Amino acid sequence: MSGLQQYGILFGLTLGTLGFVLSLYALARAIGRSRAEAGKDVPATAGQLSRDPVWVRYNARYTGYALLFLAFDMEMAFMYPWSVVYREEGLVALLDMGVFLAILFLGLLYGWSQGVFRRQ
Amino acid sequence: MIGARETTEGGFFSPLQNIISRATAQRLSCLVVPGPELALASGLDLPAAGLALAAGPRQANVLLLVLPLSEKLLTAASIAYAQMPRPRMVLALGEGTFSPLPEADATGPLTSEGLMEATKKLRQIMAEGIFATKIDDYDAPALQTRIEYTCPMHPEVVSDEPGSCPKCGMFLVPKETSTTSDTPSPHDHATMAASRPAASVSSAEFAHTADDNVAKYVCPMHPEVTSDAPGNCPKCGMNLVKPDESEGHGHHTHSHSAHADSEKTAKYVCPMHPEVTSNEPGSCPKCGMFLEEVTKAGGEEQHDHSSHASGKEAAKYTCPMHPEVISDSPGQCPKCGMNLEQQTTDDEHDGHQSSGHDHGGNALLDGLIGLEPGFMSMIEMTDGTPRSSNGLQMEWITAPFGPFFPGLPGGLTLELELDGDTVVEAKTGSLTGLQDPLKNGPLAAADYVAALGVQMPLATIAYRLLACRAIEVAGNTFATPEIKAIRMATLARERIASHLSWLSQLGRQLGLKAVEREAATLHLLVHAADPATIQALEPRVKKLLSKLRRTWFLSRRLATVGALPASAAWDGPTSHDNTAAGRFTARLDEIATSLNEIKGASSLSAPTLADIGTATGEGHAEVQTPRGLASLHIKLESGKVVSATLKTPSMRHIKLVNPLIEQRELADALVAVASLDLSPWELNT
Amino acid sequence: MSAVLLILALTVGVYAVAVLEDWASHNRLRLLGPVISTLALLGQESVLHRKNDRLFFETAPILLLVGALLSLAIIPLAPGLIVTDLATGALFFNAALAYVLVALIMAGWGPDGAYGMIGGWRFLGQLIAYAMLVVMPITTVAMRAESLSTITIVESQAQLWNIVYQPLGFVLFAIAGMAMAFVPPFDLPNAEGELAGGVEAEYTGVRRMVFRLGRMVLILSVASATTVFYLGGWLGPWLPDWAWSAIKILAVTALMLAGGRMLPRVREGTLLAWAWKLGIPLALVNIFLVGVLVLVVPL
Amino acid sequence: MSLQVFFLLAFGGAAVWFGIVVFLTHSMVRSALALLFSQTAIGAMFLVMQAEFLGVLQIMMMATEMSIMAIFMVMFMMDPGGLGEMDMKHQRKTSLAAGLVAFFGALAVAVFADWGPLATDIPDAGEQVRLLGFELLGRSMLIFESAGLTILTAMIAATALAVQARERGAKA
Repeated sequence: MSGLQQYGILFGLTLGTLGFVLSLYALARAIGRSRAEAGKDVPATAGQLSRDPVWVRYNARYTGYALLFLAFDMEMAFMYPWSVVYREEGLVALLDMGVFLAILFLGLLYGWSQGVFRRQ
Repeated sequence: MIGARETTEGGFFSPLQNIISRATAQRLSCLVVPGPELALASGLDLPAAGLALAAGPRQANVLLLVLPLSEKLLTAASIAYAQMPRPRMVLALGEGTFSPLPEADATGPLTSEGLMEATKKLRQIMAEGIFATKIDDYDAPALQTRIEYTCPMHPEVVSDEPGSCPKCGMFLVPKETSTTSDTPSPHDHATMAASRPAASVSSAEFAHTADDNVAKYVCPMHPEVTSDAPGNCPKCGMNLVKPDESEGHGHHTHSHSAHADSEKTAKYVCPMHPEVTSNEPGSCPKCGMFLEEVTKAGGEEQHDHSSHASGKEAAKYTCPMHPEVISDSPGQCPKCGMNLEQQTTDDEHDGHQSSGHDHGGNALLDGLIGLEPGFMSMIEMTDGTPRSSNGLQMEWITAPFGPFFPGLPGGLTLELELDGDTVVEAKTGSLTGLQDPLKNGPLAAADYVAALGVQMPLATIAYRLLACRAIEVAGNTFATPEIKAIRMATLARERIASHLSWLSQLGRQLGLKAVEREAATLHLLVHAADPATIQALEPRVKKLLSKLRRTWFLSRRLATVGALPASAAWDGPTSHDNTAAGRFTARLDEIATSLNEIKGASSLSAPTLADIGTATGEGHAEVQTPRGLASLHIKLESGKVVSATLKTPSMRHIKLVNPLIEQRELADALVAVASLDLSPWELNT
Repeated sequence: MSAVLLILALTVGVYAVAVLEDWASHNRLRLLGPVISTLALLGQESVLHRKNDRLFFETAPILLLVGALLSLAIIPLAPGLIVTDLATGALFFNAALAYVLVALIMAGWGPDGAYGMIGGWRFLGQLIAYAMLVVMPITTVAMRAESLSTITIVESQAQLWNIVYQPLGFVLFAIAGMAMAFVPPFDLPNAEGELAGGVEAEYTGVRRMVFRLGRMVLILSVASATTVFYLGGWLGPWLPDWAWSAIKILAVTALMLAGGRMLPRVREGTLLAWAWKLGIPLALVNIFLVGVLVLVVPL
Repeated sequence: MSLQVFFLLAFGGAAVWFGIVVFLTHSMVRSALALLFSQTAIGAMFLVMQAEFLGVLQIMMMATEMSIMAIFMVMFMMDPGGLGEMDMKHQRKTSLAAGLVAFFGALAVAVFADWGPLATDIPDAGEQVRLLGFELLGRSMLIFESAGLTILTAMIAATALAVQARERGAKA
């Protein structure tokens, strides 16, 4: 099976799932309609109506981790091709990647020493 | 069935609907009002009846009312009921009214058998069909809304009518709020209070404008789109605006130059309606707010206006958000309503930068890529927003965690101010608090004991005992040692039951399903059992205790939470370290010691009052309830209780909530609150 | 033919996961449970909110289901019994499941409710904690197999399963996988006791059903990937290939779901700290160890 | 072949459309996720062009990274929910000019560059990854290692930023 056929299957799987879900929705709608009523269409909060928008500036406390994560995510892009040819390349690959990972680990240690790894 | 779903008549799908009805009858998921712990205390075995506990109203299809309920709880229950998706049912157990809620689909006595019977009936009704062709909408006073207007940038600016924000000049956006004051709104601020009394004035004003101009709202882009009510344009989706604020620049210039004449003498101006000016102090005819004296800056602005009206300079004005909006005159942007800003030359621009806005590197950025000054002015808008502990300016949200929040006792309201996932502060309260049993006059001593017991469903024995002791002291009558022993053993049983109920709730909060279930089962077995049964159950209880003690991960999870200072007014179960973990182990220890206390007892029964006759006097008593020390001071007059002062542990402990949860992660904050084991029934509403 | 078999396997698998999940949370094995629940949800209203982000609200459950299903497409149940044998299968598994995060953010943001929004952003923090612990062990598996194709990965374990060859990687991957499927104790985004359902809180009726379905497929997918990467996939004596796959996948699912019952929910700060201060250094050590092992003991 | 071109155009169109949506919407999260799906569509284009590793990598990394961008946008932009319906377009003329210059530049490169002969037998996806691996460990090793150093620099810069923000907070 060629690559393109495989991607075709995956694309078909996506469309098929979409069709499946939409037909479920159609079935549910045919069974009975939803009734619009006061209070029902407000987000539920445990016995109180909370009509205020919550879409405000959200203080995520993991930004320090997030920044380091981006660097590690980038680095993983190089790891995949490396891992596939690792056995063939042998020691060269080990040393090469050893240096690469050591550099990254330095970054991790630096971040750690500066206290990035805690909730900001 | 009251909460049936809507369907069409004689549908093709009716066979499927029948199957679905029968399946729904097998999947009952209930929201307990006030909370599962009360169902437990009443001896209701929900899992045995096939009722699952729902996390919130959306997941529930049965609203289980454990009656009687306070009015505030019923209001909250009516909101929860309205938010439940159909099909939904009401199951009422016990005696009492539940007025804003629809009539119950099934009722029964507040016993395990009553629950079984009523659930069976519910299943029958559901299996017969959850679909109906004609259904009634549910409405309750708490669901009524009115529209108020608020600034998207400054949520504290709230007005009863559309207009623009006095802080940034943007159009206020319509927002729904509750008409009743029962549901607390976080924006109960001075502005609102100030604008409210003038509602009648403003509606008169409205009527007046309506005479002149039938359409009150038009789309700034499509003048042909008009509407009586605020809303969105069907063509472009923009917010409709009031015509006098959007009819275009020509009109605007005109009105402004007209104002310029009057401004020369104007000294007072309305903060919400800049066009309202007066020579004398007073209130605004539009919104009723007090007119403010024109400040120096405002004066300068008006000077600008008048100089513009005289046409000396051809300065251009532009909207900071919509640069395509360019006008010859100051005013507001037709798109968003913000005040137009004068387009500046470079010199003036620098002046703007140096005028005291210290925004870090913005000046640098500005110089480098020449961002418009308007863009940077967004930062000025954040000046009023709170600063988080990490120095960032964020907006906080107020989220209610209660009265029916899983993992917290039902009836307790915890309104958390959240900065992201972190708690800034809490407002606590109870919807089902103390009521004075003596509000209808003096009560006979025995009736007072019963009334106090009923009021405290989570610690009936302890409060009955407290009342008995206080009255007996007042009447100078004392119980025999045998009765005293029975009382203490019964109190010990209640302590075990109460702590087991607390464990079950903690298990629910932390996602420990096994603990939640086992503790609840044991509670049901213990809470009304005789000494022999408890003796037989002892190995099972001990097994749970030792399992919990050995769970290293659990004690670690609790150890970092809820550390109380030694000076804190805490008198609940405590061990050497007063953290959540310490209170947790202390409760486990208390269960073990209470088991021993029961061992010698011959029988267990709820405390009853010794015969005090028609004694007169004063008495004071204290009882170590499962939650801490409660005290009662009582005045007897010829065998009747005329006044009583009750102090409950939760009253003291609720003050510890705020210091425990400030700047904690939400997860920790909730554990900290749970570790205090507050009872909403012991609090003032 | 194989397409029919695969759809059948998927159906049975998801059904089994649903039964197991019910067992883990209610301690009762109800074989008809999922059917009844499905019908009941079909009969429930699906509430829509005013003034929400309708697009996000509608997309989220579908995206969750699509992402989870696509990640299952590279799982081989037996030689030849696979949807697509992508040459970058192990990578594609990750790529598809990355959209679970997007779906949860959408689901949380969509209804404009506090519980959901916190849940959605929490899951982003959770991903920052677990993502590296998923991909780093996958590279060590690929080092041994010299390929990212899942079939080759299974075949590479013919002599010795990876759970024995690189146990450290297995432990990291299994824990991170649980966090990825947000099963307890990692159910931060949809915690019941903390957020009253979180990202799931506003879904009712048929939309909730699709959301739950996506969740089940996700759990199945993570369990299958653990089987394929570490437990030798279909490899095993006596029984037919597909039976071994089924047994292993269901056993892993049951262990994943049962394990969470005994543990209190992890706090996000703790999760992040443990993942970065212990997990990632261990994962780097694992890469180095396996690197040496592959060169010294080429099994 | 024509089907391949069709899907290439379709995904390309989707990428451009999502890119436009970034600026049409008022909500920061919608904007960030529109960029995410734009990047996903580019990943799909790679797949259509039979560059499987690149495509899958793009699809995977952009999902997490754009989500992180979304949280930063929600943290630092005003009114992330777009309730005030403010405009996302700033400095229209400058940006339009810059966009046009970039577009025509890219177009010129596409048209005038010598792309060499059309590849007829594309190595299969597994082979592509292997070739990439050999390239990384052979000819491009220096580039690879300097990429490591670049990432280290980025990490240190990120750490400095995060620490600075916290110190500001401590002062405030």
